[in-house]
Amino acid sequence: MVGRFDTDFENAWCPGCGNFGILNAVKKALEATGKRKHEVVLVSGIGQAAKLPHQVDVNVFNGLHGRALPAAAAIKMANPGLTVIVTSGDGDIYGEGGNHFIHNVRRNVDIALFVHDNQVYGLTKGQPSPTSDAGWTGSLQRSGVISGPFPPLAVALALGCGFVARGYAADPEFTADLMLQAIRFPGFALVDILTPCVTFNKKNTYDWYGKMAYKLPPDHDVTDREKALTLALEWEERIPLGVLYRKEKPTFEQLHPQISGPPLFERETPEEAVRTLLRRRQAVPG
Amino acid sequence: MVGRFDTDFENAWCPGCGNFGILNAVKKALEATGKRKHEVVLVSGIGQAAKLPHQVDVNVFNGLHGRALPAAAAIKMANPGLTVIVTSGDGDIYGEGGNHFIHNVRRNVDIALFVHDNQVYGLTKGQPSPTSDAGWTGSLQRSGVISGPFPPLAVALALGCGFVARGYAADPEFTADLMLQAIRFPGFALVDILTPCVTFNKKNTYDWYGKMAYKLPPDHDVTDREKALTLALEWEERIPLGVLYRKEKPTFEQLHPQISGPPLFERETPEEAVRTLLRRRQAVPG
Amino acid sequence: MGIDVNVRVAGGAGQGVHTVSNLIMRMVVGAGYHFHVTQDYMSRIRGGRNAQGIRIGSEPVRAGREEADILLALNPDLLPHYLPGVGEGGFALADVPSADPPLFPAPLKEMAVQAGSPILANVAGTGVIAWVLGIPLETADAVFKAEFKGDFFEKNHTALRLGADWAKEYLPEKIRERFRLPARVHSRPIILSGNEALALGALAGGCKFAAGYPMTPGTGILSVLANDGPSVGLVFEQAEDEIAALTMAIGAAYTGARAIVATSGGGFALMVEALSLAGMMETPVVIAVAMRPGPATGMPTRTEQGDLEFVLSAGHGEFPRLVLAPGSPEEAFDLAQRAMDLAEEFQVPALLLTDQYLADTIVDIDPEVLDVHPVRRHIVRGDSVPRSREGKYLRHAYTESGISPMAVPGEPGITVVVDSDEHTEDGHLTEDHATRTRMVEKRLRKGAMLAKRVVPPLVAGPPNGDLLLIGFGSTKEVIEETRQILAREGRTVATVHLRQVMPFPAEEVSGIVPRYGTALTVENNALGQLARLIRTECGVRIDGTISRYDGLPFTPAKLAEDVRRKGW
Amino acid sequence: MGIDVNVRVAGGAGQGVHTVSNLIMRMVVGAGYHFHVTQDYMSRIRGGRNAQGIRIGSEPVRAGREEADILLALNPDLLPHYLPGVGEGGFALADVPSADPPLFPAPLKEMAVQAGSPILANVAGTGVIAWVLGIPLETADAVFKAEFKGDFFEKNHTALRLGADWAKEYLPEKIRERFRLPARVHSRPIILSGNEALALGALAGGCKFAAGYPMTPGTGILSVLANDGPSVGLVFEQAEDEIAALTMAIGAAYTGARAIVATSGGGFALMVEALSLAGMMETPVVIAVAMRPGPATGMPTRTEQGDLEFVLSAGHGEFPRLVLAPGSPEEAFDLAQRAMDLAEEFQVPALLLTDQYLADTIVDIDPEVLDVHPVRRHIVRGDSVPRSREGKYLRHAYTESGISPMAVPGEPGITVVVDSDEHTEDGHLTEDHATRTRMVEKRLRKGAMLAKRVVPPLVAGPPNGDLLLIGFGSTKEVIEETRQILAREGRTVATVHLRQVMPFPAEEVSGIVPRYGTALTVENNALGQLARLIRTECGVRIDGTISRYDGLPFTPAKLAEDVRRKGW
Ligand SMILES: Cc1ncc(C[n+]2csc(CCOP(=O)(O)OP(=O)(O)O)c2C)c(N)n1
Ligand SMILES: Cc1ncc(C[n+]2csc(CCOP(=O)(O)OP(=O)(O)O)c2C)c(N)n1
Ligand code: SF4
Ligand code: SF4
Ligand SMILES: [Mg+2]
Ligand SMILES: [Mg+2]
Repeated sequence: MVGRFDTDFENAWCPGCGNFGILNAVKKALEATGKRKHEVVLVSGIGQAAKLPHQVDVNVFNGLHGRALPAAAAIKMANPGLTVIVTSGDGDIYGEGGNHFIHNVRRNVDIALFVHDNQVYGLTKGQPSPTSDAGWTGSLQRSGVISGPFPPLAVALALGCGFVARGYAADPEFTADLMLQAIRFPGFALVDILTPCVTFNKKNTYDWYGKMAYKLPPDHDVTDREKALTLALEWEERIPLGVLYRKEKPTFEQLHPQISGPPLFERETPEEAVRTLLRRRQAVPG
Repeated sequence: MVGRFDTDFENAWCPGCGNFGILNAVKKALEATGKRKHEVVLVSGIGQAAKLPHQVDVNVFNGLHGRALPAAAAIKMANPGLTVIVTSGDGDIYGEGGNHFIHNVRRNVDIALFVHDNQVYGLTKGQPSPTSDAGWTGSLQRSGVISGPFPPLAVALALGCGFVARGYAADPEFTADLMLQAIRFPGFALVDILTPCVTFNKKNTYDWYGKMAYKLPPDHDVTDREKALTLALEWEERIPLGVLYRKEKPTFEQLHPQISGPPLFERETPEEAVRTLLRRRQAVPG
Repeated sequence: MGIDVNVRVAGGAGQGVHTVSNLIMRMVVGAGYHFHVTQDYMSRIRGGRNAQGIRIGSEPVRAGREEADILLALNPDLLPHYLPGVGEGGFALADVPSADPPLFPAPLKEMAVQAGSPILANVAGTGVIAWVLGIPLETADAVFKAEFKGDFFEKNHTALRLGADWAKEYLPEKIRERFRLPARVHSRPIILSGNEALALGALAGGCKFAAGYPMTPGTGILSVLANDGPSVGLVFEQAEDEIAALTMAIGAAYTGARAIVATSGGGFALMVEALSLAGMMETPVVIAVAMRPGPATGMPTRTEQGDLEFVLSAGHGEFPRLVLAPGSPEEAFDLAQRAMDLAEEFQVPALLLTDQYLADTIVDIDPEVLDVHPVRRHIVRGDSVPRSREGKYLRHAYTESGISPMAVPGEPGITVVVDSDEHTEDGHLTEDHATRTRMVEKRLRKGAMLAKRVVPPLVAGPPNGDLLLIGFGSTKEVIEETRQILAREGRTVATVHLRQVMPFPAEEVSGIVPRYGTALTVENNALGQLARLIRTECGVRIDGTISRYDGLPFTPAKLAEDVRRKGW
Repeated sequence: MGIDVNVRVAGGAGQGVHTVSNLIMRMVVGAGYHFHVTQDYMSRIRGGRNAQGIRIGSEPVRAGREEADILLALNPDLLPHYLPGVGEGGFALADVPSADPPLFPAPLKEMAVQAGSPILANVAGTGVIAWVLGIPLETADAVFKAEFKGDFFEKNHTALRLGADWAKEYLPEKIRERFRLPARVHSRPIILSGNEALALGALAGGCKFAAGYPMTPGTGILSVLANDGPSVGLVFEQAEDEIAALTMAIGAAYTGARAIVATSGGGFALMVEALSLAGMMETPVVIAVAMRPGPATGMPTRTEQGDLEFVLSAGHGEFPRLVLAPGSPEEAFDLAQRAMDLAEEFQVPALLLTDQYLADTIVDIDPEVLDVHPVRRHIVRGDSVPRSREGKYLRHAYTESGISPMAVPGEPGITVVVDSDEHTEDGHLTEDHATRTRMVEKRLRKGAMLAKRVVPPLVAGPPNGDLLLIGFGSTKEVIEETRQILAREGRTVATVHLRQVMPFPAEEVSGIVPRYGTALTVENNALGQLARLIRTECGVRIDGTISRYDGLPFTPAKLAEDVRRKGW
């Protein structure tokens, strides 16, 4: 079956990589939005995950390692009619791009962020990422990771993120649904997706995630931030999947006084408006 | 009275600035440690706050805007015998330096971080900082800050920080005590210090902080992380001061297999050890 | 030469130096004169040593002067520093109990208190100067009226007059005789700093998106964009850091919005990776770099031209860029428009290289002489979007010029794909070596095309002679005035002012240099970076460099003296 | 010429290309021969098109060759790409049902299965090649023994022999006759890549702290530091980003630890601000930049020399730096020690400029010929810490050389103060203009001193003649072999290999260039950056540049061909 968003761009992921499930989910979610390809922009950084946009027939901005979010936020500010989705890796978003992560959660531009969280730097061959479990032995930390793991969902919640969810690459249906909700959510929406790197992460495998992960019960109260924080910090014994928290608030675009109106590239610059700005600087008042 | 750590370096802060109280507290805390000046390093970035180290007669590393933490962490790794303290601004640490903040909390090197949190970029004349209250009108956001504030204590807690406290510049005794605890805490210790910028922040004034701030009761359980998180997010109605959370865990230096031993600059490089490394690459085994 | 009076107002940060200079500027213009303001301030909010030089002339003034004719020291403690800078026949004012000429003790605080507020000492001082210059006080009243209401207007009004009255009573009439500006009719000029002019030029050039992280002396550009931009539909956002700022601008530019960032050397250092991204993605974006003395934090509020070579080769990999270097607020306005336009036409990053001196230079300008060019867009839409045989839009289609028609996301029926990796014509990443080669060549062809559109250097003086002074950017007017000084001394001296340094106007400069006995560069840096650049680009040897690297700008008299002293 | 056999092993990522090449390297050395490995791989973990060229010689081999004598295609799908690269008289192997010479169908999978594991097809292929070369299999066994235990050792052992047996039975004897390496006694060389050599050189140079963020092709340096560093007391930490990496190194260096970071162009772009900090604080620090094709992400696993100008002028403001450009693993080992030493002696940042080609080049080296210099420290302690009249230690004391004695924090009785702002001798920030001037001059004096210690270029060939080829860094050996090719053709050709590009050995190069009819630079970039640099530094004109910018390194035969084709 050829889907609406399929491309024939060669896929370079390892067989069995969790990224396939995520790609699958992204396409399903896009189908469900009913959007046409020219209305969607996929933005990514650099990494194995960050190659995903090339596999989807939409607008693509595949930028620098760690810098997907500022590009995506600005794309949305400049043309709010576009559906802007960032799909990139844990190293990309939480490591190199950590500062943009925290400040874009705060900024609350209406974009959806899907993080392929394989707890490793895949493309550069197996170094620990910010989400690597302490003690895990990556290729540059032979004696085991010392730093405590970066808990993305908890940090997002602390920062006031309005939509915080966790998906799982091995369950594309479920994850696609989370993605769809994130895309529809007005504001910054995070879906961190557990995804096995079959080549470099021999700890957090399909088996491991399979044993650890559980879906939040239907009666989970998504408006309870404290509960969500507690859930977000669950990791040692089990890992919750689903929407941990959801609460709407005005988006950046709604609050920013200059964003409503035509997209920026369509705005004119009347010579008279410029002359007015100049004249406003008149030396002698009156 | 000339204190042990006083210098005659000209002070350039505005009269009434909260930074004076913090400077006062820093010196008190240093006195209390019993350390001598050559044993202490004050590290900062750039900003009004970041000029503090020049006012204290200890070793000083006054680096780039936003980059105090990586320098400080490495100083400690390289010579764990030094007492390393970062004292810098909210823009410096949470804005430009945000990525280092989150990852150094995780790293848990034994350093103390004092953030002069005046909710504004003072030195560059009044732009909003990450901690500025939403709606506040800084010099580059005339229509009011849109992004939600960065809650430093909550983020630190989410990241597993072992010592999380809030001080107040107008109460140097109290703040000095928090600082002393932070310096003595084995691991990364954060003291965020409310401090009025009398020139550019006309919202978060001595009056305002005076009304909002309250000291945590003596029976506050500093080992309760969930409680601490709830407290850390308190801001709209009142603002808790004191140690919100305290829990020891092994430091980076303790966990890193190469740090114990003499400071790095004293380590020798025997030619034979180098030759051994070369010979280990022998083409033909055996 | 007509009128040339240099007023210096000195005080601690927070003492109202800027208010004085602002009032004098306006009163001087109201009296039909021109001025040039140089700002010299410290990196602090209170105290210290700040000064503004307001040089007043009957003709447009475009450079400062080292010695002051009139000094107003708002803080008497600063007298040891500034009094020696008062020139022959000049005088100084400060609130001291008693003094000997050229210093006059003016009871500024007392007058301020009498006017109703001790903080108005600066306004009283302004009144003294206004009396000396013989300029009408009414312009200042209009300023007060525009800015203050009720009570405070009254107090300012009074303080100003108390100053003037005191001057009339206590200052020797010969001072007034010496400095009085004869009556003239005034036009209606505007007041513009280098930073303002640049930002307004960007807006005139159709800029619709700006992101920035404050950094002196670039912050002033951001302020104007943030405050004036909305009226022409610009969206401004303060970024979390400089990396984000430029990346945001690139994101916005990808959607077709003309975008700018502004910073100083240290902030630009953080943008270097993203600059390379713009080169690779062929995204138009404008970057204003206002230099200050480095390395590192250096001297945050002072001036230098030390980042020239850095800016020319910043970014990993090879890609074309445009680097313009305005020499005055007028040129900043003009070149910012050009940067906006050419960046989009050629789909390259365009840099505007200024420095603290130009950024903070304030002059009066007749707004009608400023060219506002209609904004020509270079984006394809609808039917003019070219498609490949398979119906695809190729963002990086090979063309003879190297410029591929640029469509933007949202265009029905097509997708716009851009990548930081090497890519095929459709924007998707590739590791094919032949494609790599073609793409490198395509990008570099744009550089060659861009070279054909170089802004030629401005040459002044005789077509050949014994001395040539070459500068770029902010030194323009100082060098020009220096030329006039030296010419008056009988030297055949010419000047070259470079408004563009990349692509470099190699042909023009190569043709000019050999026509003079000695060719010198004049550079606000220590290493003679422009001289090196000319050597690289033109293969001609520069005989020497006059350098200044103490954080201050050149001034004409001193520069002329440097030329003489070195025996050139 | 002695033996010269070029083996190419091609396959998808994950198919074990590296294993084959590793086994062949070792067996070849075991047989008393030398080799040079060139690595050519894609930016992916599985599949795609990777190849390693193992060029074998009876003398030390120092460059690759374009055509293969022996091709082993682990993935037959890659044959269309690699088969045309098999030269005259060469042959190829792949697991195809049938084929015509020069391709031979080898049932690699079948043999692997027979040996006990289908993944050992590569080892079976290695056996085939070993038989052709006539080299003993025992070396490979020793490798297996060192790496695998029990069962898997057996399987490897068997697969290798099955390959050799198959070859003996099915390959024409004349192939073996052609490629057999006559028996030789072997020495005990080590195997070293450019990256390894650089990292080990740094360790030999006393490096005790390393921080880094992975980035191809610089990651290999970090791996060695992380894995081998501990045995000489080095602390390694993976940083959150490149900004942190260099800032950490500077922090460690402030405490007196010799420190290094390693990255590629894009990561270096992020370090530029901190580089300037090191310049200002006068902190010794070493930065290894392994270039790859840009701009932006470019071609992450390929080679280019496109960052030369960028590295030379990176960082805002003016400060001295050392930039060394090793041309081989031996030079990398040597120059890394030098960088460590001079960085500390002069208190400047020192850069080691390599590229993917050199980083991934692997050769055999006699470890005893590598110089390991004793580490000379330049830090003052105890009584040798100079103090001012007031008993203060002045971190930036003015000295004639510009170098101030460096003490470190923790030294009893003193404090060590460093600042990113301009500062007084004691390290505290200042805005004084006279101090600024003196500090600029102090820093630049170090640059002048550093220039006196320049590593001279290596010159080979006749002292004058018709052609001069000039290169820097990784092109060294390719240019050298090209010279030999051209010399054999009767041309009087010489070469200049620059091991240092800043301070530039201007005197040496200026003296050499005019002695040849034509002077060309050979550069793995498109813009001829070295030619520009020579023009700037020496004022001499370079007649042309041979460029390659498709992501691949030069090879001698092709380079010679380029020279001929352009009629030089
Ligand atoms: C500035 C910069 N630093 C480093 C790199 C090298 N790099 C490319 S991808 C990557 C890590 C990717 O990890 P992650 O984002 O988790 O993606 P994954 O490959 O695991 O999907 C790194 C370090 C780069 N491209 N740019
Ligand atoms: C890379 C860089 N960007 C920007 C600046 C300009 N800058 C100096 S201090 C500062 C903000 C300081 O704010 P904060 O840290 O809150 O300190 P405060 O002055 O409020 O104490 C900025 C933006 C800089 N020095 N370097
Ligand atoms: S290396 Fe890991 S993340 Fe990358 S494609 Fe392979 S399995 Fe997936
Ligand atoms: S500007 Fe604000 S933070 Fe800076 S010294 Fe003044 S009061 Fe303090
Ligand atoms: Mg990952
Ligand atoms: Mg602040």
